[in-house]
Amino acid sequence: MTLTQIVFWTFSALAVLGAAMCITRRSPVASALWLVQTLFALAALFVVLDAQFVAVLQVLVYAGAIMVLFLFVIMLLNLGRPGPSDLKGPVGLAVATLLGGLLFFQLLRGATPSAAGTPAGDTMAQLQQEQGIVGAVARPLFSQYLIPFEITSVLLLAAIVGAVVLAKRKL
Amino acid sequence: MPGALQLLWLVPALPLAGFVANGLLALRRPPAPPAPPARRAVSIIGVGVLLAALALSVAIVLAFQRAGAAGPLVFPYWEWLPVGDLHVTVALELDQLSAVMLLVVTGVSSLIHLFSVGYMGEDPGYARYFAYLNLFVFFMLVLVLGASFPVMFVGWEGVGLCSYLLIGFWFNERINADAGKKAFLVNRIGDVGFLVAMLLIFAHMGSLDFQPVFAQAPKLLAPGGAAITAITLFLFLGCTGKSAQIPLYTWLPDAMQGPTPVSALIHAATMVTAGVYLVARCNVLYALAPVASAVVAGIGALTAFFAATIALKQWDIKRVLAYSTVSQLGYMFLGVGSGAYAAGIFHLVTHAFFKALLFLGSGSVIHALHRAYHATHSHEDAQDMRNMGGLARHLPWTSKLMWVATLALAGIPPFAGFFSKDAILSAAFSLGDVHPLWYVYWLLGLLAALLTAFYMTRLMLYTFHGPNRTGERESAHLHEGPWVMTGPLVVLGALSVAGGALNVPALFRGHAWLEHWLEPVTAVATRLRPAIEVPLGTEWTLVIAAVAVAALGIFAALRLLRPEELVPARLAPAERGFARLLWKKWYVDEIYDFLLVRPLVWLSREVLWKTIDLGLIDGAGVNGAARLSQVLGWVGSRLQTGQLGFYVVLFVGGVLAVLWTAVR
Amino acid sequence: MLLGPSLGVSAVLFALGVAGVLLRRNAIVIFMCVELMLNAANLAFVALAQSLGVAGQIFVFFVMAVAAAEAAVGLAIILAIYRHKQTVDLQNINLLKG
Amino acid sequence: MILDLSSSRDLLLALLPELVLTGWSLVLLLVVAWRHRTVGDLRLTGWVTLAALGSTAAAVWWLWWHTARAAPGPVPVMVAVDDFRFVTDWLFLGAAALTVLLSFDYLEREELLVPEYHVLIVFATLGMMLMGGGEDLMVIFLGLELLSVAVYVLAGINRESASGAEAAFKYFLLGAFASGFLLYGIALVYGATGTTGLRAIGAQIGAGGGGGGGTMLAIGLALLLIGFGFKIAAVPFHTWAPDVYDGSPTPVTAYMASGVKAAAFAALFRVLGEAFPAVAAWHQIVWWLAVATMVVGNLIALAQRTVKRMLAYSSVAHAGYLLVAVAAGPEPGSAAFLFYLVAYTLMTLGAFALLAAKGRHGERDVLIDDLAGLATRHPWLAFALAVCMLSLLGFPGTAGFIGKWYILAAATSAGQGVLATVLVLTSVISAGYYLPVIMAMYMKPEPFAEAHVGMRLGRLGYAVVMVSVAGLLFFGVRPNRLLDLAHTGGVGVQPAPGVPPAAPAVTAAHARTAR
Amino acid sequence: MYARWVLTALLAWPAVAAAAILIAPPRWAKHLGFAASLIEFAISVPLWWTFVPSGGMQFVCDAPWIQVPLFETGAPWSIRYSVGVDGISLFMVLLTTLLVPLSVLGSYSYITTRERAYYALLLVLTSGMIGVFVALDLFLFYVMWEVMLIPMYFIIGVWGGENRLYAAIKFFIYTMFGSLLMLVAILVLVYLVGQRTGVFSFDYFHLMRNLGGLGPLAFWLFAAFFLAFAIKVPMFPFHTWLPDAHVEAPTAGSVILAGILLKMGTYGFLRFAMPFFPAVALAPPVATGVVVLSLVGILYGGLVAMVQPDFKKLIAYSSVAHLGFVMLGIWALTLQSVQGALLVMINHGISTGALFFLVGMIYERRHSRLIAAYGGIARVVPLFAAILTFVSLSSIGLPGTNGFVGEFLVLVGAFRTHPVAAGIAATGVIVAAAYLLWALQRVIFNPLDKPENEKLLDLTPRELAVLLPLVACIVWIGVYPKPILDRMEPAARQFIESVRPPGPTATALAP
Repeated sequence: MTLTQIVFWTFSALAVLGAAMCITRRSPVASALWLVQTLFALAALFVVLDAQFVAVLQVLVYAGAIMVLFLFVIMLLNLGRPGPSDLKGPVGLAVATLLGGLLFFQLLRGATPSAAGTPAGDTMAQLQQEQGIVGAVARPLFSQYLIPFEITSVLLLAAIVGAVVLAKRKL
Repeated sequence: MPGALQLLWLVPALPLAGFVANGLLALRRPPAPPAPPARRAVSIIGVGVLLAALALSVAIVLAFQRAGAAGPLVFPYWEWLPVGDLHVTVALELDQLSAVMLLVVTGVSSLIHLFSVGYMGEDPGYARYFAYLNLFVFFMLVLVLGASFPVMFVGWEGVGLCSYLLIGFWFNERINADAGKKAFLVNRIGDVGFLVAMLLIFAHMGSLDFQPVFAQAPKLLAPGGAAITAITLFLFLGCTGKSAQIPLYTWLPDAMQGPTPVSALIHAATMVTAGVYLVARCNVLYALAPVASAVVAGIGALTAFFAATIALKQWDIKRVLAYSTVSQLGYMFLGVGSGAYAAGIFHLVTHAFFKALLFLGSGSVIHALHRAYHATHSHEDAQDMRNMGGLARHLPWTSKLMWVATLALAGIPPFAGFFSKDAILSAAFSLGDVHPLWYVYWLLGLLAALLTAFYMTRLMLYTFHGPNRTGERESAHLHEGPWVMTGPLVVLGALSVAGGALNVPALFRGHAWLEHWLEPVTAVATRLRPAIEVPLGTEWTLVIAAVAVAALGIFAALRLLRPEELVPARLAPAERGFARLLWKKWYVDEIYDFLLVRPLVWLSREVLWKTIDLGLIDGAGVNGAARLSQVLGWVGSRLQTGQLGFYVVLFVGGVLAVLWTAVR
Repeated sequence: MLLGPSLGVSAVLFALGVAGVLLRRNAIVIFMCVELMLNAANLAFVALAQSLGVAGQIFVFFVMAVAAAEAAVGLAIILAIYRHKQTVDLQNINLLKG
Repeated sequence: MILDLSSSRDLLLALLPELVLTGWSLVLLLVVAWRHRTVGDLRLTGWVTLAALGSTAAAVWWLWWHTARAAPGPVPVMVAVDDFRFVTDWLFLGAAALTVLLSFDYLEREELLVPEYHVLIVFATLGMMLMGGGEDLMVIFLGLELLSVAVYVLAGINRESASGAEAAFKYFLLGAFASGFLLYGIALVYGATGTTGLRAIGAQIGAGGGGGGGTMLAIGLALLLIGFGFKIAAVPFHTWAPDVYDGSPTPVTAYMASGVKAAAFAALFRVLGEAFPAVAAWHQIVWWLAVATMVVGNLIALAQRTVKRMLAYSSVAHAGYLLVAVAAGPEPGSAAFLFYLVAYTLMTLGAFALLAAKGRHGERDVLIDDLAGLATRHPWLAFALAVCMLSLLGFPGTAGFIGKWYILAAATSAGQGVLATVLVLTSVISAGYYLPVIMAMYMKPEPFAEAHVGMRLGRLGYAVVMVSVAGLLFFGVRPNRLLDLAHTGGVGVQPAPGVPPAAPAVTAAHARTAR
Repeated sequence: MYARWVLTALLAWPAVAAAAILIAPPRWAKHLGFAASLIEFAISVPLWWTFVPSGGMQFVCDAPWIQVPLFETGAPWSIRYSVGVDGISLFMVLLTTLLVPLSVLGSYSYITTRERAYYALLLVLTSGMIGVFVALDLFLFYVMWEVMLIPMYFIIGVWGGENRLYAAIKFFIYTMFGSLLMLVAILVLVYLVGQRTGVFSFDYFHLMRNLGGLGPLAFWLFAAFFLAFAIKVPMFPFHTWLPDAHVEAPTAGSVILAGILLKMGTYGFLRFAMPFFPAVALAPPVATGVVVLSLVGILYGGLVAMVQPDFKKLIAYSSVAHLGFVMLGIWALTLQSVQGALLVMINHGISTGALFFLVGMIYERRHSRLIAAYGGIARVVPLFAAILTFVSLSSIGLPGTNGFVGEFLVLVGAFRTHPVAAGIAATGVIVAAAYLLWALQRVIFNPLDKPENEKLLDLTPRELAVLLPLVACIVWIGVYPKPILDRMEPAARQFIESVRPPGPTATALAP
């Protein structure tokens, strides 16, 4: 087993563990923190998978911004204190396990690499060698994918407006 | 062609015009007691058109005779149902047979119209009555003159309609309305037979006109085959309805609810004989169908006997006559069934005379009683013989004339009935050689003659002789009706006496005029089915037997019955035993009611309507589907719990289903 | 190449996210589980991008933006519902039904 | 006009409508920033919004008039330049405009002095346009998110209303959940084909000999369908729709039922038509979704007593009818879909406009029986509502009938006889809830004298209703122009990777000369 | 000129007049309605003379309507405004234009609320009905078929009796259920024919020429048409909407329902279902089934009618029986039976229409349709009683009235191909007599034992004006139906030939 593989499996395990804990912890705060672990682990996996830039973003945007927002709201709503669990009862658990399990097997059938498409051109590693880690992503982002990129900006603007409309104390 | 013949259409048209005129008068408001001028107008129109029609008929028949046409004369007027190969033309036909019927119908009708002027004079529905009566004559004339089955069927059903209307003339009495409806319905059952027979005829012979059908029948249809037998039997089903034969006779006694002149005209003299006329008209067909003929004769004989038994124990004077009519119609069928078409028609004619006379006589009696009760404000039954007795003193003319009719009916020579009845019985007997069954028919006929003599004598005894049971005060008001009523009686009496002269057989050195007159009509049938000659001695024996039987009946009645022991109807004890069985008419009405009417109504209401229609189709099917949709919708809306958690479960379930479908 | 294992892990994470949504009643935690699902998708994108080209990585970039936008609006909505109900428990949010 | 999308001028031209609308959204934001206190401010933003929508429509018209088409080239096309996009754009803009018109009085009456409302409408419309025009799964996904984010907020725009908040909440949570599936589906499709461009995917699948991608593609496609199925409220992913429609302010509901659904369908058609014509798997899925949606939607609607919820379920049912058009194949289906959507938008908006006039505070409590006797009090309103109901029912003489008929024709010509039969049978069920509305208005007496006193429709509301009814009746009798338009629009999503790019232009030009 | 525009005028005029009524003052409504319908009648009358009884469509007017650009073929689906009449539809049109003015006149005192809407709807209904009978384009036919549903729905639902809402929605959904399936069948038909010929047209004659060889699909298509028409006829067991609709509808509604709407079903069989799918229609199981259902209709309808306590319901069920004769006649497929069926259609419209008028008139006086509420009223309303009796007799097929002519022809014709069935059907006339005479007895005969009936008023001149034309028709058709028979014969012949092309099997048709 190569080092890459060791790292991959380690962080995979951490990610799955975090996810599992996230969905089973009674306290929302605990769930959030376990989710953060998963996000970090994913960032590590991204690095392993030749996506260093995305990994950085993952840490910055997800773990840094989004999850903080979550925690902030949890605190704001005063949900951090121990209270009755929001987990569903045994029936809920059974349903969740069953459906989740079935879904997993279905997805697994689809997520087989043998079915994956043939590489279109260069692999990521080659691109990064040619254009650098950031450049490999940035160049297409601002040429080929300019339109989606701009849409993203409008999307964020809309989200801001929406959040303000909903959350502002007085309009 | 002589001019009078061209006016044949006018014969039915005159009564029709009378109907229209009187009908419009009848619809004027207010209907209650018509003013004398109006009544006079109605009488003039109603009777006038009939007298004109009679005169015209006589002229036409004379012209016909003078013309000496061998075949029938057909007068087409307009195409009625020209569809493809079906050509029904509105056409009238005059031949020897219809000429006889024409005269009988217009003649008897005229007399009875005249009688009605007196009898119905004070009825608020006077105009309506004459309208109906005129309409009846119109339809009856169409029936006898029609040149094809459909045209005849118009008259056939039309007379049924008029019978319905006239039976229920006093419609505000439930029993009258019931009787009318019953008459129509039972007639309709028979009419379906007629209808189906028409369908068969058209299917087999491609035409519905009399002439082609009768001309083609011997060629197209195998004698005694299934087709001809079916046709004739279905036709006869029609006859049993119209002419009140077993099993459809039950309406006729009930029909006595109508005004008495109506009973005389429709339910004795004309309409009910339509069946006989039909069989005689279709003599070719019946001659081809021996089995059917035997059935006709058998039913006739049986009816003759059966109805006579019932007549023995009836108290209502008109009901006695009604059953007597049924019985005599049976005779006629026995005659035509035996192949003696002329004899059947002969009896039809004589019967029209004496039975009309009997009915009108009874009408005269009822009229008298009715007036008497009316004068004293009593509410007794004016038709129950137990309320009569000794009326000969008050109604001498009526009494005498009715005796004449009774003797004619009983078959006492030389009255009309003797000749016609004798001809029928000997025709039936003569066929005994072919099959012994005919002897049975003959015997039944003979027994019926015995019973006829008995019940008629009983009727006369109870009505006109012995003590009067009408009541002390009422008897003072009993007297003969006006001349318009007695006049027709006299005429009919004369005809009852002399009617036999129409067809005095060779046995009595007569010329059998009617038989010869009808020969052109019956020629083919006679050829197909030659009459069997009976030895002279046998013939005489038969005559003597018949007369003896009739005399025996009269004698027995005179000896056995005790008019002086009767008590008025309201005091009379209930009948018991066999008498009750007869009085209740063998319970046939009740049996029909129990076996047919009630089950059918029950089936329709409870099963077909409430269970199948409302319950199954509408309830379970239509509304059930609607309700099922609503219930499903309600269940579905219960699934919309508002709980997001549940929605997610549904969602994921859907996801799994979709994925499973995608990669099966 | 770790494509197969990566896709497997992403499937696990996605299923876990869905299971979490199924299992929880707290709106915020459910939303976190949704984020988990998005991340699972991201993992798949990245893993696929390794051999298929840069589009996958760019997609991840956009998904992050979407997640941020959704988080902003979503949390505002959760605040709004909390203002009305004083709870974010799904069980108690069933005014609309039927 | 052939646009070379690799040159930025042409790219800007191709994106002209979107750019115009975005620009107006910024203007609007500025206006809102300065003027957001009074009713007058609200009206101002409303008119500005209408101007924005109108000028965008004009921009679309400009492109359409010049038969703008994208030149074939190496550059992956992100936004399609074809008639399908233009027609759907008009549809979205029209729905938005009618919604805005409807909102003037409504917002004032409900005292919702939130001018951002209009901004959000504009953003949502922009998202729709991107969905209808997106040639790349990325664009479609982002458009969908833009639309969703705006509409989540619109649903809960009434902050005083608990039901509004709950509607937004449910919509958001389930919407985000569904987005996850959609995204994962995109990932798998990307994995299977190596691209996210629709035409490229189609080409890739075609090149792969049909079976290309196999399971991964199938699962990915299935997940895509689930994501879209959620947006169009296909059973069993419909559960949000009744609740959200019920809880949202009525104009927003109208907008959701018409515009949002239209956008999702447009994207679905484009995806299926351009990317997956060669994949058989979706036929069966769509078939079942259509049947389930028609049956469940109609049946549950039958059990509703309030008008709003009834209309919500009826909207689910209509999604089922549109799914029949999808099942008929993108080729005949998209034309039928375009026509039907026009009719459906008109009748839905008309019905909701009248509901908004009748109710108060979210209109959630207006029972069908509350309309009793409306015909005697307000004959014209009753007539309008009756026309809308008959059109929803698909009754001849209304555009709803022509639309339904077109779908049926598409389905039968695609050999989907059973589906057509299910459609008509469920339509019969739908008579069971549309007719009671008419019945209440015309055949029941007013429950009490003042039953309809408060009912008032502003001038602009009247305009909406009049436009709707007039459109429904006109297109019910003379649908010719609209049918042509729908047809040329439908040509846009035909699966023809091998067809030279000039071909559609010729068809469109031909169609235009025919006019 | 007349020939080209008359049908269009007949279609458009009522709609225009309806619009005029809606904006005119309410108190003019009924007079305007009557005038408009009389003008409609006047427009239609010359059809009688100008019609050439030689078969084929006449007064044809044809114009393009909708072109649907479809689909992969590129050939558009063409929908045309195409109208015309032949010997079958001519009389349906004339019957419509005759009954409508009478219905309007008969509603004068019955309708007291929302008169404008009522008369406008009645006129719109007229347009729809005419449209159904003259349409030669299946799309147009379908549109008209459904269009007349709405006015009828309103007429029942707004001006009907107590249970009107239920009856109205039942009527609507029942009809729609069948007709929508028919729509699908029409589309499939057009598509299949279009695929074969390259012309996607709803044109009747185009479809007629190019049908055939549909294989097993033909059965399902026929079934869809059959269901739509059988519901409308109505055939047992699809008849249960009828009693409710008839009973709850106002008088004019009942008259038009019975007089014209039911004929649309049988007309559909004659025009579409049978000529399109002769092989299916004449396949032994189908033909036997239809004949059996017709017989069931005749007997069952009659027996159920017999026990109805409600006069209108009785007439409604009697319609089931009468239409059974029509179906039998159509399926028997001989010249006599088909012409008989056509005549029964006309006769039923006249006689049953008159019966409904009469019941409506007495209902206006006493506000009860229950037979038990009456009795003996012939004494107080002799004119009413006379006409009721006369019309009843025509309804039970008394010779000399129109009823007999039709039924007799049906039986004669049917007997050649289905002798047993014809024999059984003949017994239907007994049942008919039973239910009508029994009802008649309980209404106008029997003792006058209800004091509230003693003051009933007899028919007014207006009511007489409504009834007398019908009475005249009853006599006329009963006595001299030749002009009608002549005009319909070529069309009937053509119908038979289109279903069963002349050949060795058609010997029964020989003139």
